Amino acid sequence: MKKVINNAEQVVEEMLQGLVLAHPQYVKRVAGFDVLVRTNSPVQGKVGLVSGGGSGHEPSHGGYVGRGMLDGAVAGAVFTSPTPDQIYEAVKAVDGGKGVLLVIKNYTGDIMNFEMAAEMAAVDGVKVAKAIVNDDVAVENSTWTTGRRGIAGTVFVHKIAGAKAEQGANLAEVQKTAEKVIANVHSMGMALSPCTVPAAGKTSFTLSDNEVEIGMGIHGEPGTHRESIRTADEIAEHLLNKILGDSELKAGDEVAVMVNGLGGTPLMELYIVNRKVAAMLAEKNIVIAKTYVGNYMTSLEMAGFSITVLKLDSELKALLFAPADTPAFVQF
Amino acid sequence: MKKVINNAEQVVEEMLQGLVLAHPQYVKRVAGFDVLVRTNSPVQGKVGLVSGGGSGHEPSHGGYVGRGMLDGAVAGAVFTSPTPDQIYEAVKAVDGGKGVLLVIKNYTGDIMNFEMAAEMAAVDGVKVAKAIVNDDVAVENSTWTTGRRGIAGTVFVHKIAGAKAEQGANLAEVQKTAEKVIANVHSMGMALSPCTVPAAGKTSFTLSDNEVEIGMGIHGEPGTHRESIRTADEIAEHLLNKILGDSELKAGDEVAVMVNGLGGTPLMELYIVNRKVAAMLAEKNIVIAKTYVGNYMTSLEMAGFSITVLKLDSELKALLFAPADTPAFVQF
Amino acid sequence: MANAIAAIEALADVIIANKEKLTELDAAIGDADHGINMTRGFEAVRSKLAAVEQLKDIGSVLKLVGMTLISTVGGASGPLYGTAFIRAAAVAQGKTVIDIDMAAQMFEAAIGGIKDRGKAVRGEKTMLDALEPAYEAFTQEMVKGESLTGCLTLATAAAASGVEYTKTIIATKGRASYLGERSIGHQDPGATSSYLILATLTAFAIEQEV
Amino acid sequence: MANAIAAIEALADVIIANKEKLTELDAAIGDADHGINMTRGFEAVRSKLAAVEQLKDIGSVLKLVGMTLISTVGGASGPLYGTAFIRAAAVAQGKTVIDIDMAAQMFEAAIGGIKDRGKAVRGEKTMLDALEPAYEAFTQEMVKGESLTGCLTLATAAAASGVEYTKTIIATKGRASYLGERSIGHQDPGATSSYLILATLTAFAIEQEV
Ligand SMILES: Nc1ncnc2c1ncn2[C@@H]1O[C@H](COP(=O)(O)OP(=O)(O)O)[C@@H](O)[C@H]1O
Ligand SMILES: Nc1ncnc2c1ncn2[C@@H]1O[C@H](COP(=O)(O)OP(=O)(O)O)[C@@H](O)[C@H]1O
Ligand SMILES: [Mg+2]
Ligand SMILES: [Mg+2]
Ligand SMILES: [Mg+2]
Ligand SMILES: [Mg+2]
Repeated sequence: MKKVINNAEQVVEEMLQGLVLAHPQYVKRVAGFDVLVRTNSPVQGKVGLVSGGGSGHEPSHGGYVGRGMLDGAVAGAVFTSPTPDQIYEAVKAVDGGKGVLLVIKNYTGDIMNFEMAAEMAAVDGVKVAKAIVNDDVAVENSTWTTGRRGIAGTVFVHKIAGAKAEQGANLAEVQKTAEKVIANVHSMGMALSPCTVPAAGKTSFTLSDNEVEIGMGIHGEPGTHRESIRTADEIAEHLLNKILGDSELKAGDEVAVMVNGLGGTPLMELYIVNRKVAAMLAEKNIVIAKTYVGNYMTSLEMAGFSITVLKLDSELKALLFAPADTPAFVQF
Repeated sequence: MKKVINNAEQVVEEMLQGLVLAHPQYVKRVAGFDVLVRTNSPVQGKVGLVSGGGSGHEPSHGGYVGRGMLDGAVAGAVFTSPTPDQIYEAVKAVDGGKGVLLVIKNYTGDIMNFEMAAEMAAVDGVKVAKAIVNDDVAVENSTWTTGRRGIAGTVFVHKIAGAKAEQGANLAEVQKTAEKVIANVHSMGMALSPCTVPAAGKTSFTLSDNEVEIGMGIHGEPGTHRESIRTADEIAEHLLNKILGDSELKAGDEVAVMVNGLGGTPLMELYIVNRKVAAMLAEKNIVIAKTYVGNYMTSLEMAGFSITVLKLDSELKALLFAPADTPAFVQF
Repeated sequence: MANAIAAIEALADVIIANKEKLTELDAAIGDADHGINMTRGFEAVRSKLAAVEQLKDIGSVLKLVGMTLISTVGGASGPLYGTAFIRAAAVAQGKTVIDIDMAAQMFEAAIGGIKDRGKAVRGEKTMLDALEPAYEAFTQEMVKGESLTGCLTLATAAAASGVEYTKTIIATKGRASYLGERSIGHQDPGATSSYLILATLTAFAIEQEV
Repeated sequence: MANAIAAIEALADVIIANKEKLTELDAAIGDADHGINMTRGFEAVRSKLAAVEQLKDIGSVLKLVGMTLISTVGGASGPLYGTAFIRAAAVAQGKTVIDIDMAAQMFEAAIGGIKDRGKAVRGEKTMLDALEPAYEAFTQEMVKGESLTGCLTLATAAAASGVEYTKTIIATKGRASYLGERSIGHQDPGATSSYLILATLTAFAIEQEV
């Protein structure tokens, strides 16, 4: 393991310190907790948005705290859901009287910990609602499984529900908007190489020199299968076809696209992927309203990427285009 | 070599296509050339800013084309300076009558190619000025060498000279501002792992499991020396001390900081580095006016980072804080 | 309380000693952190117990363990084990010794907590596949009149078989469920930590007897 | 013109055949692209020459080569070799055969172009360390009355020694200069490509003679 760190046990703490030192205009720390909130939290009269999860997905989630997106982000240990007490502190710190929406990625651990926090906050009289993101089409959705995982599509939930909250909508409305995003967002990823959780000191899996993992999760969880590496166009086509097969997109629909790097992939490769994605969507007469290419939901230094397609209606589109000002997501 | 590409010979072409498809609101292609310019180029009555260099440094340089930064970016082959004809096309495409500033990183090849382009443009009667960035303190500056390399500090030149041009300054003024940035910006980097130029198919150097390269250039050029990996704090201290030794910073001075990832480094690690950088500057009573943490000037998938410190005066500070709206650099 | 605390310390020792093993099991079908998570939790438990002046009953000890696990482990196992200890604590409230009936009640309450929280049933490749057969073995022996240590010994054996059984089934809960068929052949990390906990408590009880 | 074109084609063959080798030399002290750059350039030259209908003189051929290298090679070597060919083209304008005097003038002009553009002098670990001794050997033999092929042969030998010499010196120009002392022991890629060009032209001239 070769990493620029001081101590594997301290990576989250030191990262949070470094983040606050870098962006004091955006975020402050809730003292004693691994929680970042907007400098002006709680914003009175606005629904608060709290998200979080294991660390290692930077800029998710602390990078999205700011105007037009999140009010608070909770950082768990690397790839491990944060604990209820931490989430509870975030909820209390951002509640401006209109309640708090928890944006949760659909993992057993995340759900249990966020639910326990919600129960704790409810005891204090804070209105709490939940939105569970499950955009990863790699995992089959069946009543017999935990359901689909939440991956990069979560960023669209933050953006759009965040914009809704910023407009002064109430908790139910913000939740409804988040759920509309969730119903319309689909993603799938792949990996070229694993990553190393600092505390583990070694990679959780290995891939041979010409092997890739299709359907890779963002915590090093294995995907649907391994195969020999193919061209960027073939891989993009495979992922996008899976996504399109699961969404009900038709000619004339408008979408937002995200080509998300997992941390170790050069931007050059992400743009090469985007070229194919744009071409395939154009061929189907699906209109791309906006494209994001970059590292939005990462897996430490893993090489690989995911594609996310969000079907837009006029409400979602307007909210997606609304301004946002956070450390990692700025938009006029 | 495991990469998400179609064809090693086509990576620049396909990347440019993917970039334009992703950001049509910001950039358009100069037909037939590897040149991206603002959609509204040439901006009449504004000095044009053109930069460029080898590809593989994304989001440099195409990602910085937009309001408040560059007017045009020229993409060479990976890690290879673009050719004069390409640069010449960029100059012609962005000249709005007030002349064009070329922002050049100090490499023999870049300088020669940009100079030839400047000569060609001068024949056409376009006023062209140059600013040569040489921020890398790893390389000793002596009359017997090519001089210092241009690395991540270049982004500050784009930002600040870009803001100056946006304000309507004339060519000499924009050049003077760029040169002021150059005189006040210092950087140094290190690498944990090499990268692979697609056309080469293999890494240009290797590092053993616990070895790092200090003073690494952004094209895989060797740095000052190799050593066993140390803690993030120790590495950051070494680089920052070199930088501080070369700049004339004193207590009370204001600076901008950039902790730049080389492409394969998790954001988590960059923030851990920033924590140390901020602490060291605070200890010396040097005031950090603004910090940027992320992948600004990369070397494909290389793991490693650089630190850049820019000494600000009131002019540079105001220009740094001015809004910018480009694919990879957005600031209110 | 010395006994209860010593038992928890024994648990902590075993979990921490098995950090690598549990993490490796999780690497195969999850996200390679189960041992790390549990170790973080039990290290916190260890220092909390050392710091707390006087715990007046077994309930207080177990509640402290549960709260500490909840606030330090994270992931799926944190809320699950945390809830289990807190439910067991409720049974042991005010108690300073554990008899066999109470042990059975605590065991049942703990499993109930895991099921309430995780909404899993046996056969889904989770800790329940170790714990439920263990509980059944325990009560089966108990009605036959076995001693506490005897019941625990057979419960531990059943948990061990349960762990083996997890190798043969598809995961349908937790992170391993994303793997579908590919989860077959791999042993569940949570079932393994459950077995370790039970085995340690059993060994501890036997030691106390002699 | 067939001859001039055939000579350029021979150059292209050799450069392309040495792509890996030149790139490896550049990996040690530069950015691992010299062979890639030169190959990209000479592949373009090859297809340009094939496409152009009728080039009326040697000057036109060399100008096309120079322009093509400038617009396709990039890096340091593109402007340098490009300028060299364009300067040589100026000497050969309107000419359809090359005599020894013209060859010397072309050689001198080419080196002059490289020096104007790159502002390097001999001893800085660049292509000049192959080309300048080669030019000196050429003129030295020429005044002695040697034939063109004789002069070229000795020039090539001098270039080869020049390449060897680059191993012993510190680079002070180009990307290798960042290395300082660490550049010692490594052979300069640009000097190597210069040697290859010269050696190929020499072999070509000898072949024409027989
Ligand atoms: N719904 C559930 N009910 C019971 N146990 C579960 C459930 N989900 C997961 N587990 C257990 O948790 C273990 C994984 O714990 P851990 O790795 O610490 O958390 P995470 O999966 O969040 O990384 C699994 O091996 C499994 O035994
Ligand atoms: N100023 C200069 N004058 C003459 N030759 C030079 C100069 N700078 C570099 N070179 C030559 O160029 C070669 C490198 O070419 P190449 O690798 O294609 O370009 P780059 O260094 O831009 O990657 C060096 O080996 C050296 O011989
Ligand atoms: Mg986990
Ligand atoms: Mg180069
Ligand atoms: Mg796990
Ligand atoms: Mg080179």
